[in-house]
Amino acid sequence: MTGHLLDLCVAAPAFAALLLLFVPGKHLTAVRLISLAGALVHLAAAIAIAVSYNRATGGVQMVSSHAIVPSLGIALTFGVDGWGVPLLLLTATILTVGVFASWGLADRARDFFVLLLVLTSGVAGVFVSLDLFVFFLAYEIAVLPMYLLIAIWGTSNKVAPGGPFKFTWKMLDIGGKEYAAMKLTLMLLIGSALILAAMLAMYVEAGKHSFDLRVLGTIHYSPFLQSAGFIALWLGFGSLAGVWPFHTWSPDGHAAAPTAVSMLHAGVLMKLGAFGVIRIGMVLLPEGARQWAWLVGSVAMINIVYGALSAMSQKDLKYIIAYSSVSHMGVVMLGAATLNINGWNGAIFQMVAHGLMTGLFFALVGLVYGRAHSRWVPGMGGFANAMPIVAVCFTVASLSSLGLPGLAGFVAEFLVFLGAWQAGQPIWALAGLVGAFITAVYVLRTSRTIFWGDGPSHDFHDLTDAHGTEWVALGVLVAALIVLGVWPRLALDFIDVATGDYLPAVAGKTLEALR
Amino acid sequence: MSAFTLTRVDAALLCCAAPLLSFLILGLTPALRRTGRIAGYVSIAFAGLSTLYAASLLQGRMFAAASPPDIGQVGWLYAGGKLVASMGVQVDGISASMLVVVTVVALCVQVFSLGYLHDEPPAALGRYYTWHSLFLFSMLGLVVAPNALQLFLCWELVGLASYLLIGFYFKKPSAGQAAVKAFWVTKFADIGLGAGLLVLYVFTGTFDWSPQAVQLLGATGAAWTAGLFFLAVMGKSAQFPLHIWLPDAMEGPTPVSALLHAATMVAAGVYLIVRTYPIFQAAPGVLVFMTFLGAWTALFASIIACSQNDIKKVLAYSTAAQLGYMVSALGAGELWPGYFHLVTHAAFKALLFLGAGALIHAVHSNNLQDMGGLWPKLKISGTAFIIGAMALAGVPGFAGFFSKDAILDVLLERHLFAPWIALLAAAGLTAFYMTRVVMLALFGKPGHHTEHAHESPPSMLAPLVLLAIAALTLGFAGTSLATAAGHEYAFHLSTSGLIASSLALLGIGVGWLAYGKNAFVPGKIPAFAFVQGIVESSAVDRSFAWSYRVVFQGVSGGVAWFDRYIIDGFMNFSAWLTQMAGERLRAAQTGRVVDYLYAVVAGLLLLAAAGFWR
Amino acid sequence: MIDWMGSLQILAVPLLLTVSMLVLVFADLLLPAAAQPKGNQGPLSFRDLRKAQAEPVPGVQRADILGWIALVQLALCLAASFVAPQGVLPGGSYVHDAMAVLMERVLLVAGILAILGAFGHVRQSFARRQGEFYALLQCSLVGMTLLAGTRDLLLLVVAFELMGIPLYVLATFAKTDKNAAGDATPGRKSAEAGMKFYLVGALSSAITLYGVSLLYGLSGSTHIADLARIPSSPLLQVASALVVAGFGFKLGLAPFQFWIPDTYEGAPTPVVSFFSVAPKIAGLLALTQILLGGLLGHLQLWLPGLVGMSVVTMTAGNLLALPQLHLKRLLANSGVAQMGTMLIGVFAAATLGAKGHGLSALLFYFIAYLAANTGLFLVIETLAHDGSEPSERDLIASLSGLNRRSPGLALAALVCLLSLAGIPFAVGFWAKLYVFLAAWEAGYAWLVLVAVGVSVIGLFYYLRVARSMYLGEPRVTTPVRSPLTLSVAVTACALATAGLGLYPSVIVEATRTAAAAWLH
Amino acid sequence: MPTQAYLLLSAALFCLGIYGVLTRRNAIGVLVAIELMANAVNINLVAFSRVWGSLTGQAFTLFSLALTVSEVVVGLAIVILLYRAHQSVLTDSASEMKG
Amino acid sequence: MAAQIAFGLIAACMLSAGLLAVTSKNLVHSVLWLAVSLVATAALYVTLSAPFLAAMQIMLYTGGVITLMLFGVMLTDHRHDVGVLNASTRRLPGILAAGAVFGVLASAMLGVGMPAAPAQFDSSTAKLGALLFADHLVAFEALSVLLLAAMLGAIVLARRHDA
Repeated sequence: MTGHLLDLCVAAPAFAALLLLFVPGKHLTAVRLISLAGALVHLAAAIAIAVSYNRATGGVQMVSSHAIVPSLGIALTFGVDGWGVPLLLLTATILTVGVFASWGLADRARDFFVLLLVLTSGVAGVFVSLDLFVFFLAYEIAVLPMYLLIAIWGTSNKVAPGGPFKFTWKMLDIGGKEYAAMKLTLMLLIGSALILAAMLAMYVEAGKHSFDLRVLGTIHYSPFLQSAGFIALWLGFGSLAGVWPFHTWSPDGHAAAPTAVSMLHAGVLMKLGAFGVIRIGMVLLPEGARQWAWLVGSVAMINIVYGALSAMSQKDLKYIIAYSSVSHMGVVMLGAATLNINGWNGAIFQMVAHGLMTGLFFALVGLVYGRAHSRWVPGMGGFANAMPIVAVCFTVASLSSLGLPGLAGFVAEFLVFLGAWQAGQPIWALAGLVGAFITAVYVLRTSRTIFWGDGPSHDFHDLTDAHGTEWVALGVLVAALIVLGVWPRLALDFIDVATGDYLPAVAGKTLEALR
Repeated sequence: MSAFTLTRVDAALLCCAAPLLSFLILGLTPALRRTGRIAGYVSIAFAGLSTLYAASLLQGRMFAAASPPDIGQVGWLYAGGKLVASMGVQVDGISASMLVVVTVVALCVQVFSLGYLHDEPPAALGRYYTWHSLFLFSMLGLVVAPNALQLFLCWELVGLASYLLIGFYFKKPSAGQAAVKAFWVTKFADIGLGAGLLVLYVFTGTFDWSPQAVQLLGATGAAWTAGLFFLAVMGKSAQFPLHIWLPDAMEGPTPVSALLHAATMVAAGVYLIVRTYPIFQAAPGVLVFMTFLGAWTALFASIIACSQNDIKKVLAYSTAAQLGYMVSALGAGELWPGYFHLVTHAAFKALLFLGAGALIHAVHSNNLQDMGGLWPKLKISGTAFIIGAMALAGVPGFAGFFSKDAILDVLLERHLFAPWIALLAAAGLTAFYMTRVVMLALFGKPGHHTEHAHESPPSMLAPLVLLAIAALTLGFAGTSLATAAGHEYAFHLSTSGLIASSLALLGIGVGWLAYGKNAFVPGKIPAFAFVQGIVESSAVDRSFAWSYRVVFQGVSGGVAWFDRYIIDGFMNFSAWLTQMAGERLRAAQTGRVVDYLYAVVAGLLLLAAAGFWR
Repeated sequence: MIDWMGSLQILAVPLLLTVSMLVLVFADLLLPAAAQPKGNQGPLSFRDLRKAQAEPVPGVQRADILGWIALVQLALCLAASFVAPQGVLPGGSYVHDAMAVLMERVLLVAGILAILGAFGHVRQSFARRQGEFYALLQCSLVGMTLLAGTRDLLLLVVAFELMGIPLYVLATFAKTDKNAAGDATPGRKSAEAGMKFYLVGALSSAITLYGVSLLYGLSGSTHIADLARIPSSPLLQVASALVVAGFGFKLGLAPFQFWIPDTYEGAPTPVVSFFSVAPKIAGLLALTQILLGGLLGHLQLWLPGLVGMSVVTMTAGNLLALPQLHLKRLLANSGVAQMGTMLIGVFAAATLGAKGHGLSALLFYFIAYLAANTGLFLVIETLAHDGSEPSERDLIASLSGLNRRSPGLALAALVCLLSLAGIPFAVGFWAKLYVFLAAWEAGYAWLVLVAVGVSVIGLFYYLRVARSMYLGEPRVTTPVRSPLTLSVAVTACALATAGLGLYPSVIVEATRTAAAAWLH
Repeated sequence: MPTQAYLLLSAALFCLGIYGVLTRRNAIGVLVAIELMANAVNINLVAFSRVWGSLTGQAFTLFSLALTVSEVVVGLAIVILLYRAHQSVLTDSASEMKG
Repeated sequence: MAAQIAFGLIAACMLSAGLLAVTSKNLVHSVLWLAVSLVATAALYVTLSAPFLAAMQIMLYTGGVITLMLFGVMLTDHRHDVGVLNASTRRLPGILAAGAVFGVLASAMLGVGMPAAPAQFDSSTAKLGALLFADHLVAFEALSVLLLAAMLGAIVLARRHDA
């Protein structure tokens, strides 16, 4: 019975999308309900997977396999490990919440939900696929719909021309939603090209005619491949994870994207990148990972501080959150670079925590933007009087983002910094702590500017508080953040199992020594 | 033991759980919360429950001083199946006594608030009590923390509560700024605590402060850990130069100032040192630094307090100064005096703030100039305030006298003369400025604000009375408290005690001359004016503001510019370059077939040449 | 004693095609005038055509009878390819092996798609010449099917020309344009397209022939297999350069590719959909025959030049496609880039031979390219039928808002675009991957990196087209009307692209069998 | 005669053809030049036929002749069409499509 | 010796006619010079013991191609009586390109050793026919299809009054 849970989990959104194709776009209610049903089935399957996963035995469970191209050793192999469980749950949560958050969308809603659901299937596929090739396929499926999602339903921003490359402004329509969508897609696909190259190299050198991760994981690759392949995978997946300096799609992309898309993208998709670096890059190429850990960690350090500093100077609400994502993804990558248990646990936990947190952020930004028709932070003020629930939720998200204990963000960041210090890199940990402080500076300032004070001014007429489905969306995320912050073992117990499975080989030490 | 007897761990858990429950109930039922007063009653009820449990615990410890602490904990974080961190409670003399202090003050403040905030809209009042419950829970969690990690967790949560309560009047821009400033400064300092925890874990593999852990730390580890922890203490306990948030925090309602920014939360820094004292003791360099910094803070803050016109600001600076006393004492190498001062200070400073609250309530102004001549109208509150002031000033017999005496004594004992002198000076100044406040507020010329002043309602008076009794009696309870905590303390009149008391009396006398008798105007004394001038220039505040504006915003602005126009610009440039290459290459496609034929021949030649050059 | 029957059976498909062609020509002659389209008494005015177009269901019409005959004939040939035995022709000039069979089918499918796509165009633009049109198409197919199995230089050259010459004619087939007033004028663009195509082609075929003549002179035999006997010499090097250069024209390798955009722009779209794929496939196959079947021992003579050419081709094709606003020019240049990528498969096969996947990857790429490229050109054709303004015909702008007008058509176009861009779950991705995999195995990692790198440029312009379809504002909101046959062809292409993308193993196995047969 | 002589002769003719193709502006002139190139091919084939003492080369030449002829036929038809459309047979006259 | 002289004469004739064909300013002259070159080639075939080919060369080329080309000239340019303009442009690049190709070809050709031609060479037309219709039958048939296609194509393109 559990054998097909993964299939169900991956296929449910895609199936819902398929169903939607046969529903006339003008039947909005039907479209919404089908999307919701898809999301809920997805969520239910994810919960069922979490329940049936046996933490005592660990490892990869519920494996099922169907050959796609036998002669090349490509098979649709699914299996879930301890990392997959919380990440699937995250995906399902964000999707469900995203559907709620987009409930009011009326412009080409059907197309929107189709793409959203397909994208989610891709995301889930990445988390459970045991075949490198399918992993890559699913990865692409998760990335590509983003182009249309942003380009159609996005919003354009104004970016003032300037700097030494001012002359490029005329040609590129910088700041437009199509510019953002194109930039995002191109940069991520350049990353995919690198991934593809590394993938081919590993497949060929393994010579096993198989893309099975379990098979590829047993191969001892040559030093060159370990080294170059890891760099390729790091940069390739890293471009999605917002690794500096390939993060520049992120602010523009997130700022342009519609609410649910930002939620999914920052909440889940960016995690795919980091997950890829760890699950593929590090696990398959351990020597490369050890060789380059210093670089990964140092760049992650830059990410954290640089992202936070950039966020500080932004005036556009979405840009602030987008840069904060860049900063927080740095925490994930930092955790990955530590190559120790706490660091890795923290990295995966941060994926979940940041997913929930940034999902909440973008949901709120969408709410505020939808009501205030502005994202210009300095122009806002006193919104808490009109929308107290939103204010409270925003505060919760802010606090999680700055790593306040009791919220999920703290656990993740703490574990990562602990891991960093344990890895003999106190500078990384200190940079992380400083980053958390800078985060505190800008999120609190932002939250104060928007919500506190007397107001709202007369420019904002129809500020109303969250209601109905929005309330559900916010509530779920806030609750998840708090529950995971208070009792992290809900996720950590799963994560820890998988870390224990994969890490010893990567770190080149026994689990005993790693403890 | 009957079946109904709780273990001490259970009692401690219940003690913490009561406010948590209150927080959850209020937080999750908006309907209840928005009733305001009823929400207040709920919160008070649970705080009362907490107080009972705390009292029972203290009572229990009194008779089990020698027994090891009662610890109960559950695993919270694991790595590779191994425990990394746990959560739980540790009940020993220190935590039990601190529990009582916290719960009692909190209960007093919550009751007081019912009267003080009766004009607030019900929804705001409900919110107020919700945050209060959250604070109480966090603070209790901090107090009973069995390891440094839980302490840190709760440490941050009390910071959050402080942020929320300072920003209670969130429509006031200054309140918002003060809340955010408080959070920023303490968060900055908390980098130290976070990093210190990491060091602690990396060296010892636990977050415990047990002697074994200290041994594992070694001298270096202990120095790092203690140093980093102390950074956090400087933030939370408002030590120079991170004290800047505390005066601003007075934007919160006065009861909040009493509870958080005087009696309990700010003392958390000192409490941290007390709890992790073994580590600090292993780091002598840090201890010396603490002594001097604490003394300097005490002196500095006392000087500033002399010239403040806002009654709460006077008290705020005085709080910073008193915390300086505690820090300095702990730096001297003995635990008990500092902790003792913490306990007594909690009582009399809460009393002072609540008393100040009563005064403010009466005149609807914080400004000393607006008060004056209140004594006839507010006999009870005034008495309470005066008792608090005398306790603070260190008038013999009052609580502050005993603890301050112990501190000075220990400094002298350790031959730390410079801090000792600074603290003596501060003691004199304290007496002076408290006299000033009392004279100006209670006995001065009545102003128009005072006309309609009237005595506070019983809900405000009761806490005042209770705390006044504590401020009068706590000094004498020192011995039993110390016994409960496993320390030794007996009062004896020492040299420094005598000097301090005489200085206090001198300060009172000068203050009375200046403000009671108007015998002279302190502002006209050149030395005083000079110091006042320096202080009022608020150099510390302004240098922080400057570094925020110039360094922080400047750097972040630069980074943002760099990101947008250099990094992103470069990405755009690559796209531009590619497109331009396409455009340029297009020119080769002339449309004339002859050129295409040339291309064919050229291609042929190239292919042929490729072989020749091989 | 020659086994005539056996030979005829082996040659069944080309023969049947020849017969079909003849039948078609005669049918054209003998068909009663009534069956000819209405306007056959002199030039057909475009006003009549508009009326004809306004008919509600543009389905089967009597006027299309020749087209249907041609279609049925091709279908029969396709069926014949399933029964025609494999074997070697006496003398060994033609081998009907698994690869030839596979390629025959691919080419026939290309022909069928072209005819399906051409119905409307034929009726609209050259109704009176439709017999010749289909016959020439079939002539070209005869040449292509022969090329698929030829092992003889002589036959190869003849088949190559047989494939090419009808295409010159077809490219020039649109003898009339419609001017602003709707009157017929001499077709300027088509003539220009034909002229460019022809002149470059004639020069190239002279070059090829010269090279082949040298090859013959060096080996003394026209058998491709005998080329292996030639000792290495500068003349052999020059000869192979001449041959490669000549084929470079047909394949559109840089710098022989300049005619392509101009010709595609000017030629009738259904024709372009055919000759942008089929001759390239057949040509590359023939080149592969020569290089791998004959000159494999002299790898070092031709490989470096060809590798360099493939790099230049991929780069130039992508860069040139980047600024295009004209869809056909865009696709022309993107096709150039695709050919550069396909060449990589040849290198892999050359280096690893039967041990690698090179050849089967190449075959797979052919099929993927056929489905996607034809599909896109037919979408362009569909839109041209929709009465779009002549000024914006075939421009990217004409796709604007297609998704709102005809979501199905837009989806089909999107699928094909994604396939060409090499995006997962479209067959083009598998094709690229397969080729890259083979090349990587053969040690061409750097080439793969280059190919992957420049293909990113490709994404930009493919996405621009997608953008126009999905984001642009439609000029009119009515659904696109198109002849049924055209819709069928587009649907088939899109379904194949998507379907094979989802389940590529069928084709992968087929190509592996075919490649294995060829490599022994 | 050494074989090289024939080869050089054909090469010379071939290059004359290339020269013509590259310099002629009249489409028919270009065709003329291409004929020269085709002729060079034939010379090669016949000479090699003689060298190898086999008739295959001659047979090849026949095919080559026919190919050339059919190419010219189509070519001239295209030129005529070009003339009709552009009122000129100069190759440069038809250069509307570019870029 | 006679063979050398004959070859020399024929080659000189062929090349000079070829040169004139690609340089002559009059298109008609150009075509006629081409004819001369082709006839010279036919003569060369005779010396290479390919008399049948020589005949075919004259018939197909001079009879067919040249005539066609003249027709083409006449059909396309009515403005001048006989002197059809056939200017050459960009001569220097043309010379350079052609010269380079010649250089490559010649150096390659001189660098390769070819077997000497056998003294005897039986080149009967009958054998040629047998070769054509046995070994190269498929190609021959394909050629016939090609010729048909070319014819069809030429007609369909050149025919005037149809849409």
